[in-house]
Amino acid sequence: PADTAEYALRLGDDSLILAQRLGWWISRAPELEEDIALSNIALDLIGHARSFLTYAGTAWDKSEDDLAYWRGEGDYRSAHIVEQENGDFARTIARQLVVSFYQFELYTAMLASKDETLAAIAAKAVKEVDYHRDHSAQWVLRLSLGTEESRTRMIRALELVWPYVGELFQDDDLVRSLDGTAVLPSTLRAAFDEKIAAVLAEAELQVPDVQSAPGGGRQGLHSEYLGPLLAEMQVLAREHPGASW
Amino acid sequence: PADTAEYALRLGDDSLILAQRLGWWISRAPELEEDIALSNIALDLIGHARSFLTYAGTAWDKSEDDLAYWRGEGDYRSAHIVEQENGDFARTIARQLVVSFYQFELYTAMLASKDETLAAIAAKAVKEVDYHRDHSAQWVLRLSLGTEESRTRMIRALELVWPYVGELFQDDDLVRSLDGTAVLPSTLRAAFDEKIAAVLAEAELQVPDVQSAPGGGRQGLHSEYLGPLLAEMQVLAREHPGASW
Amino acid sequence: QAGQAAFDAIIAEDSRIEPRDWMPEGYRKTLVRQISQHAHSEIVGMQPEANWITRAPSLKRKAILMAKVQDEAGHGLYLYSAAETLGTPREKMTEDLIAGKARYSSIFNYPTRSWADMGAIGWLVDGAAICNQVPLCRASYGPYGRAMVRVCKEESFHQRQGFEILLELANGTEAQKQMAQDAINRWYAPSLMMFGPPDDNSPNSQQSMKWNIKRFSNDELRQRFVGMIFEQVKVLGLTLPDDQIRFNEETGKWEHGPLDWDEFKEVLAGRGPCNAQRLARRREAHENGAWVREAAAAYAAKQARKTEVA
Amino acid sequence: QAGQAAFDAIIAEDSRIEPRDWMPEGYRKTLVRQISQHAHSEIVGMQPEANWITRAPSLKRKAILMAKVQDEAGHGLYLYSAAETLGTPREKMTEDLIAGKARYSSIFNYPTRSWADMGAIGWLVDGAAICNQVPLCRASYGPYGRAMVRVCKEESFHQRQGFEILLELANGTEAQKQMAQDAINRWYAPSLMMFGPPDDNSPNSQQSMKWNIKRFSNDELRQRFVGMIFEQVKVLGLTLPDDQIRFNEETGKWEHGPLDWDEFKEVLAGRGPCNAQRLARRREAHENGAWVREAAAAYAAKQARKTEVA
Repeated sequence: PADTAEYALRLGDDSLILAQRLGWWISRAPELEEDIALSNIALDLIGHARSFLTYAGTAWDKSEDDLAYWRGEGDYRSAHIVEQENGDFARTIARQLVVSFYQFELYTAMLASKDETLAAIAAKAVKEVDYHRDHSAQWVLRLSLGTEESRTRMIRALELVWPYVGELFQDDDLVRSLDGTAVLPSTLRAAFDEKIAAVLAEAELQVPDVQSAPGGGRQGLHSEYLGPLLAEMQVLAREHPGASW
Repeated sequence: PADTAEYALRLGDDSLILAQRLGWWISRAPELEEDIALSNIALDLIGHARSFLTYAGTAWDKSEDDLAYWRGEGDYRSAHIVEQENGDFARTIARQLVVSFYQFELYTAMLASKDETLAAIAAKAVKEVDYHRDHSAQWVLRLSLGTEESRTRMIRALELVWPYVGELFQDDDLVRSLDGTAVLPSTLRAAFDEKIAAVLAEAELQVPDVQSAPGGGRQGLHSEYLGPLLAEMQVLAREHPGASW
Repeated sequence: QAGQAAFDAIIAEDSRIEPRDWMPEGYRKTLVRQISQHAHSEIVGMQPEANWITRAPSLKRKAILMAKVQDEAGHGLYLYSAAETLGTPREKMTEDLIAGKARYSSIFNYPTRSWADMGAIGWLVDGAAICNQVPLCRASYGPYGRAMVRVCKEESFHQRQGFEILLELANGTEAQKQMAQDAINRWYAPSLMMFGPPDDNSPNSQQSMKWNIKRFSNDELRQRFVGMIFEQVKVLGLTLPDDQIRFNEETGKWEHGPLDWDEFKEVLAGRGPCNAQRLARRREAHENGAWVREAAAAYAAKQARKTEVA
Repeated sequence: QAGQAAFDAIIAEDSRIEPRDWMPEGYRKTLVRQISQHAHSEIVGMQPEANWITRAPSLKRKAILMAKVQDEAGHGLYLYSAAETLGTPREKMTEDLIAGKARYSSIFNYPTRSWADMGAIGWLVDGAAICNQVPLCRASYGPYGRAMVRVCKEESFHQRQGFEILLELANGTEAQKQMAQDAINRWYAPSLMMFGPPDDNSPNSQQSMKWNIKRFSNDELRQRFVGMIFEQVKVLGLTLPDDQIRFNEETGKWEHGPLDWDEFKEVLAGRGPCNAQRLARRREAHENGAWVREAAAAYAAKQARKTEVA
């Protein structure tokens, strides 16, 4: 039904927008191994996005591409954190740390969804996201314990990303109404906090002491970064309405 | 006639694309005075672009906005140098140095155009571009003779920009056919070289020893940077066909 | 002492204090805080509008928007200069801003979601600013008052341009009209809150009024503003998201619906939609520009040495 | 001496030289130059395609394109490893590339002007690469031959995907069809020139063939390629921009029209449309990543010390 589709949109949009951000790094990473690692993650995320959007589209008779290319900013349901700019490598890693630890808890919980499609997508995604967790955690260690410069950058990066963590764990009427189908974001917070705390402790870092931004992405209220991102992502498809590729 | 309009498009597109690039700096400049200076220059350039595009449009019954927002990449006539990314402040200044010294010679010569509209636009533009010359030359001095870091950056910036200088001075059939109306770009090169040499000499810099790129912008063959720039510039206008603003 | 007496006399005759005049420490501090906060607001306030420069939907609007954001940089400059006459260097004020120690107007912590926001900001935010600032042209501190004269002149120009943007949208396609109404819905309440907390909850206002810095209370200004936009929105054929606005014949004042001061406090406390982003961007621009400012300073020093030698 | 004799024997029986075997200095140098040039080509070759990742017109195509560019990074890695077995560290090769001292395939100095270029590059550029590289799977130097086996397998996958992109466009709207034809028109001649100068003007080829590195001459490979694409373009319902392609029954070879070798030389000399851009981007990525690589190295060293102590 449409409610489940709306929920699937949120999941798909997070992955799609983050993949779009990560795509920029390919050919620009600090070393070849990272060109490969970041494109791997981006590819996994595109895969998840396609599954979720395809599923969402069944409710409205729309294809994954209809949803990806023909929705305006206000119809996107991504969280602000995935919309954030890449910044330097540390900032990309900080963003990745948050999102992959969040998604790991999310998909783990979703394995028990009574919606079989969601559970099946989660089953595949959770394994991949587990690797993403490892990738970002390893880099947090390297950067925070590497050189003085990298540590300074890592600390700064976490501060810049942290205001957007809270939104990921906000419940609303939609998820509450999808009892047993959707995962209540608030229920993931404790496990997220605990595991993140462990990574940060090993990296000799503190959880950043910064204020939260209120979010709003799930209701179509986005950061100022999403508009230009969509302009670039959708430009070619929109120049050729009805074309197939 | 259409030939003169086509020529005016080239002039307008150079200014428009460069203004679009400079617009990014507003609110991000190294100091408030530069937010103001760079937006001044961008405003002048938008003004020139509007005059040239309005004039060009009379040949095809199109408005300045029809031309700015509804032409695709292949119909743009800008030179590659104005399409180049902003990079750091030094690179923006290096690009500005080249374009403003080129435009100064161009508009000076255009004062004698037998096309009265072009001559009139040039008469206004040349005074403003003279200020742009001064602004960029002053910064080249400050950066090259300032600190070691700024000098290194300035040298690198000039190297990055210089491959795109040659295209500005290429003649082609269109300008040759517009005898007395258009300015033959090749005739401007000597004066450009001489004045640039003087600036660089005062800055204790060499003319960069780098290879030229072949250009092609006047024929609609653009750098890889133009597509994404237009995607962002045109996105809103294209979402509302026929709307007025 | 003599300084205090002279100061009091100037205030009493509603005349102007100049930089070299003696002034109480509290007066100086209040002014530095207020003027630098105003300057910071201009600077941070460039960001929400700069967000649409690259996407402005016509060349004319692009030029107008660039010019407007440029004016804000200019206002920032005058105001920093005015504050500097009180002994605090611009660099110090900038560093306080970057470090998150200084305030700027909370309104700029909201995002600009659509092009119509360029209109709503001009009409409502600049409109509210003008209501606030026109009386400041008569502020007792000379450099501040004079800076405000110039600022106000440009702001009223901006307000008209903002109104024009909305008027064009309101008379445009259905989508444009909706865009305009949506922007007004979002900016209405925050613009009313720009006048600060209700009078019964605004502890510093009294002293500022005694010093002839502030001339009207927060609520007085807010009411005046509501009356103004209530009339203007009719011209647009749009509505304000507040069905309790009315002119109270008895009190002779405009009234409006309740405002969500809890949200205001959230934003003020740093938890608005764009607080983190605005500060990060300002800090990034400042840090990325450090090498440029250093180069300019080094060059100027070398030139000065040359001139000395010659 | 014994080493030379053993080397000659291995070459004579068309068997493989391995890293620890003795080899002539010229052989080693030729291989390092060729392999590192090939590795650089993979790395620089990521850029023209990466240009369309953010704008890919469907999610499926976006994923395929990302995976392809990723494969190229992978190829670069195997090839650098193969070259490292000859005693030149990857860092040195990278630095030569960044400094503009090392070559990469000239084809990547052309811009990707439209989405159809993703098809044309796959079909023509990867197609030409495969023709060049399949014989290299039998190259006398073991690590190189083995790396090429893996590379070729993935390349033929890429070529098929490129062809599919063009097929989809060729069967699409008029605008898509034109886009595809335009891309073929632009990439045809440069892809033919990927095989290198005509045989009568290719001085190093002879020695490489004696060493069993190269197996066929430039012209032989080019002719084979032309024959291949001449047949394939018919499936697309598009044309090659060369009306002189024909199979010569007498010689048993494919023929094609003249190529503009002057343009080729211009690009080779650094005056192609994107030479400056490609190198600048690679250098920028390398320099911007320096602090990350340093951090990783410092961290690894600390970890190693910890392990020692424990």
